[in-house]
Amino acid sequence: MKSVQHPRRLSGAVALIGVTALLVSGCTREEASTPSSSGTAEASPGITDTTVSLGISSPLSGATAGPGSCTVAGLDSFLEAKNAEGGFTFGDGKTRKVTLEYLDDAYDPAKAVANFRQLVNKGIFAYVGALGTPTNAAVMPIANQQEVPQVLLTAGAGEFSDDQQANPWTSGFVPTYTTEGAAFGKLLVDANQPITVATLVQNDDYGTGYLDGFQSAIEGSQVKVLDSATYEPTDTSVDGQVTQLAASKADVLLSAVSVTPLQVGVLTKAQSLGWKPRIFLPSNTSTPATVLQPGGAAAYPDVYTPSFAKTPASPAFANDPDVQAYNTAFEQYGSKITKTYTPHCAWSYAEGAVLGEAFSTMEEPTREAFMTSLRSISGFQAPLLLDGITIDTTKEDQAAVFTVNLVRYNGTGYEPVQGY
Amino acid sequence: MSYFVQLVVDGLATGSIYGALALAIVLVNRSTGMINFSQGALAVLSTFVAYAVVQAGGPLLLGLVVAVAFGVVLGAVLERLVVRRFEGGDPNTAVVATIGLLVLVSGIAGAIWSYDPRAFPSLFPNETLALGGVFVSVRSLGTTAVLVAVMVALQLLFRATKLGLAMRAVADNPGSSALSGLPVSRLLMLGWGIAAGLGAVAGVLVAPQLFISPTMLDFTLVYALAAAILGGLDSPLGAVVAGWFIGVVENLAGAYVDVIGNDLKIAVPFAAMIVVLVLRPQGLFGRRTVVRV
Amino acid sequence: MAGALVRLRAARWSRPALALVVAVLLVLLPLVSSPYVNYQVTTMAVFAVALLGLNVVMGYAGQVSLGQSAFIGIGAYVAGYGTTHGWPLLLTFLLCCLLPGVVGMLVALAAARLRGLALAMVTIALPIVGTPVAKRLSDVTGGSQGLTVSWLDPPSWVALADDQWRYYVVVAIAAVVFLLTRNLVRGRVGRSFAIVRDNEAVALSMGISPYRTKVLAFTLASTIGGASGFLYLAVVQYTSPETLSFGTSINLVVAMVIGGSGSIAGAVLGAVYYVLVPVLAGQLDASRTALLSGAFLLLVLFVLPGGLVSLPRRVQQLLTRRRRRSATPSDDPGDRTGTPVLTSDGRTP
Amino acid sequence: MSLLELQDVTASYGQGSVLHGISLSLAEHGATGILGANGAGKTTTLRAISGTVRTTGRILFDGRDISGLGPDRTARLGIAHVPEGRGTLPQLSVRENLLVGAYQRRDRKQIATDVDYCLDLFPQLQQRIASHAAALSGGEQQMLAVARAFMAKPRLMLLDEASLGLAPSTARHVYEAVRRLRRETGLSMLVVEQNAVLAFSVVEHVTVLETGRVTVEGRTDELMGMDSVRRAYLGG
Repeated sequence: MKSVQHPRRLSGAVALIGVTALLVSGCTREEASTPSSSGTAEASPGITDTTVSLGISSPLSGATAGPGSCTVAGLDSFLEAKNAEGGFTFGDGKTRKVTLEYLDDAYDPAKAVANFRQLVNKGIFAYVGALGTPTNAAVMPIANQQEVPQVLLTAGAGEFSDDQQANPWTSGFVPTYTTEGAAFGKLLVDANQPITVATLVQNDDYGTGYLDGFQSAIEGSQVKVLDSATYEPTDTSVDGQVTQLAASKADVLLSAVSVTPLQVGVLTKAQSLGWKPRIFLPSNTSTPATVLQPGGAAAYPDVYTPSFAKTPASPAFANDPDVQAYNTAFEQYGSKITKTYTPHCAWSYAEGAVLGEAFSTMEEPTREAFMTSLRSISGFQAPLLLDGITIDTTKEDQAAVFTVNLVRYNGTGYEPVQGY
Repeated sequence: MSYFVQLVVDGLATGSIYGALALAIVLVNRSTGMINFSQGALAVLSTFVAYAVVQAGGPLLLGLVVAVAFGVVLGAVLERLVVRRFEGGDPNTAVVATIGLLVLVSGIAGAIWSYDPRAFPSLFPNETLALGGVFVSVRSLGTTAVLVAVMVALQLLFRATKLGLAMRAVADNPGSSALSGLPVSRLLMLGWGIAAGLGAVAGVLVAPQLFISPTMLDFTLVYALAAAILGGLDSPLGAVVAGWFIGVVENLAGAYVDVIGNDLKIAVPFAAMIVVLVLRPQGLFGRRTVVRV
Repeated sequence: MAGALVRLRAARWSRPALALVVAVLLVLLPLVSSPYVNYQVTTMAVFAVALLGLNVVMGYAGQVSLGQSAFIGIGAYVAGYGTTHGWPLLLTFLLCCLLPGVVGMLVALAAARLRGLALAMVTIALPIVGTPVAKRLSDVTGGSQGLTVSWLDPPSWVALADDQWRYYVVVAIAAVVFLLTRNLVRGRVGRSFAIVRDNEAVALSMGISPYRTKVLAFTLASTIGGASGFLYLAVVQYTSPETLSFGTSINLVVAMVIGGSGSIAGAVLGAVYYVLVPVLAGQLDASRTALLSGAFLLLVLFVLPGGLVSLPRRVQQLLTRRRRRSATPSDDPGDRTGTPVLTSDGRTP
Repeated sequence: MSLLELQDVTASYGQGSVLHGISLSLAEHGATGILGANGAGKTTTLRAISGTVRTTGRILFDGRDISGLGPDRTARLGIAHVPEGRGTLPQLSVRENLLVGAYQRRDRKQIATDVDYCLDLFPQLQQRIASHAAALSGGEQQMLAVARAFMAKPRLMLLDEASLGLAPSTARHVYEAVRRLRRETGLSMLVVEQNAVLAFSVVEHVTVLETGRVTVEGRTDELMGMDSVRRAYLGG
């Protein structure tokens, strides 16, 4: 191996070039703001009389790129379809078209922060729908300090929704993991009989949130957790954990696994060991076509999952007008960003409608007005949400969607359940 | 007892996955003297080709054959067009070039097929055998059987054929090998080609369990590298045995040692690897090299 | 020949002037540029320090390390813990360097006898094992949700915005680390690194212990890595187990080689690459970033196998080649025996 | 017709030329030594012939112009280059090194016979037959390099500084074996050697190079009579 000899004067030249390049590309110190020509209040950055610009940073490459791409593709589908119809009607009587700037953070918090700052520098009005707990957690303090809306996040960690006093510029969209876990707990407690449970959860906020919700719901009841195991999202297989849990012979397996192949592995492995408990699956890995059928879920007595959105591919919804509109819009716009489906595609599509609802009551082109409108939606029936699930953003400690329906797998799709 | 055996069997099945990719790493190392970080990405791209064949209505076996052929050509072409530029230079640059290939090839697969994992058909029936209270899936048995067959074939290739000897010679010292009339550049292309073809076999074998996605083997690659190095980089047998060792040890530690638990079980094979390497730098099955100065 | 001499003399004359210009530019930059540009330049300073550390062990001492992200992570966690517990800033910084340094030294004591890939695997174990350990120690690290801090706000006596103040603090610390490291690698220690890298037998014959030299290189690298962890927290204001993931380590190795291995300027260029390429790829097509950055990486390596730092030399080489058509890729003339061992900056020891 | 003929050959590494128009010829079964100071171009001459350095001019081997062919092609034509600094494959065993040497041959039985011949030529290798080449001593490595070159059944062997770094007795031992090899097989050789006494033990012709040019050439006994040559290369 030979070393390369470098003239020392290079270091200076190099730094000079770098700095000059930045200066040329950089901006002046004045805050970039796009003033609106009219209006009583001074307009916030990113909004004019005819346009409003939104930004999102999600993982678009790497292991979480599947769901990450969907958070962009679904949202973009809704927004572009609406733009094609003419745009969004705002509370101040103007009609604006929405542009969505999206960037890839590869699930890296430092990149997410850089992306957020880049988007703000470009003059976005609000930061919406981003996926990922660590990435959004890193952005949250900056967004709140700069008073940029960081809203309707596709992240179920409680910290984005628990305390709107502390983080007034941040809000979650999807139900928190705790909400989902608690729904399962409640189902078992309501059965009013001794039930044993084994849990397999992801070793992070997702898993602990799920477990916390479940455990606080079953506290003091006849429901007992016999054994628990965790896994890392990077694991190749969870067979060992399933074997360990199967030894408990519990009645119910709560499998809070967010990785599709691993969830299929759980379903395949448990039955191959002759263990056929009732199965609880989280909402993000319970799609019949990609998880249940490959996993042979029909072998289990019951498979439950919390649900709040329609599955567009499900035959049960083939004639649903919302689903048809979604399919058309996704075909036209979203499919440029991703070709695979995760529930996040449907969720972020619905999230677009929630944004539209907030815009419709926003009387001034300011971020403050936007937050006020966004925080006062209640009883809104967003497209693709299941019947009975409505958006309510008025609760100070909840995500925009905070109820879930438990549904049961019937061999082809899901049907509502009454009890355990 | 059957619980213990079950954990061991599960560990062996997972270890076979590590071993499959480790074999490809060993093959490239033995035939070109390099470490190829893009090994997993090349395997994934080839597996996607098999996937495309199946999607188009072809049988999986045809898909496998097409994927292997694609892999061989892809490996050879990349060696000729990309890697050749970095051979004989700074080894770190060569390794970084293979990282560049990893990123690029994953990106291409992502652009064509997107990132969410898709189900992939298995060559073996989706059944489970019960052997005295221990359950083994036919798929794992099949995977392991193919793996062992490939391992034996590689061992024979390197130990008992002229081609294998020539590939090892080129990996050892290309300049000196040329002086004996070895067609060095063709052998290097062939080494990459065979390794990528083998990667395609590994990909098709493990895709039913891991689901196919551009990042399918990203984390497996770390285990596979560990297995390859623990086994002693130049030994196909070592790579497979080390893969099994890692799979089993991980499972047992996760299940029996509470302090370790499922989150830290990954530390156990790595700790074992460090101990082994410190005591035996050439790995479990590697041949000892004494360098005289 | 004469031309080269003139150039050399001019270079000698212009170096202090150039350094002065750069320094002035770096001081003035944050006053005129946007918070975003300041943030990005500050981030470059953070990763320049991380790459500098990696360069010490890989570029100068020739030992593969895939564990650098672990030291950034430890440094960032120590900084986070110190800040949330109200430790004095200086003490926090010193501990940020010390703790990763000790960890690095312990690992090196066990692993420095290994070479090449075996060494790579031992070092990759650090981020691989470090990630779950960081999650496990959630009382200190905040678990998988990470640690959010709010610190290094400008003191009341300076009329600077957050981004400007952090820029100055980070760039100043980075500059000091660079100066210290530069003096180190150009001195006796650097020469022993180069000798060990090029030929351990020669090192032994000169009374230099390759083992101790490698341990020293690893310790230095992890100490500098820890310092960059401190700076990382200052800039990002957040850290989580993702910071020390092995993907970060791999990306750092890539950036180091792209910048120019065994070169101080290379560390800076590598950091510029590390920060700017994702931005560029995002501008071109955010849903194809992997494809674009992979292609870009290979392109740069193809044109400049010696890294970005070799650009001027490469241009010169191409020009000469055009002039003399008979030139062939350089190779050592075999008739000469006993080539002298060169230090990293081209002088014989 | 001569086996090898160099006509006005030049060679260069990147910037500077090392050979400035060398011409020499070697008869079938002949052996020529190349003498000269450090940097005179001795090694480069051998490299030019085996194709490991780029050249101009004509290099005729057995009447065929081989200039521009790479080392693997010239090797297949029957030129075996034993490079300076022991051309072994360190990670391969002694036996494997010998078999790699015989890579282009198809005559299996004869290969086995030739391996035995090599081991008879260099009995030390017999005991180390399964060891990695890297584990051999310097002398053993040099012997292995010569043996490996011979395994190709070449028509011409290029031997470069075979005594370099060896103890005098070991070097003599290597050259005794080379002489025996020549005697018993009639192999043609070009020998580059600092130690002219050793070279003279094998060759019958000598070419002296100075800074990339041929200055003196002739039969060994003629050159022995020349004072300048004796002073420069034979120590008086």
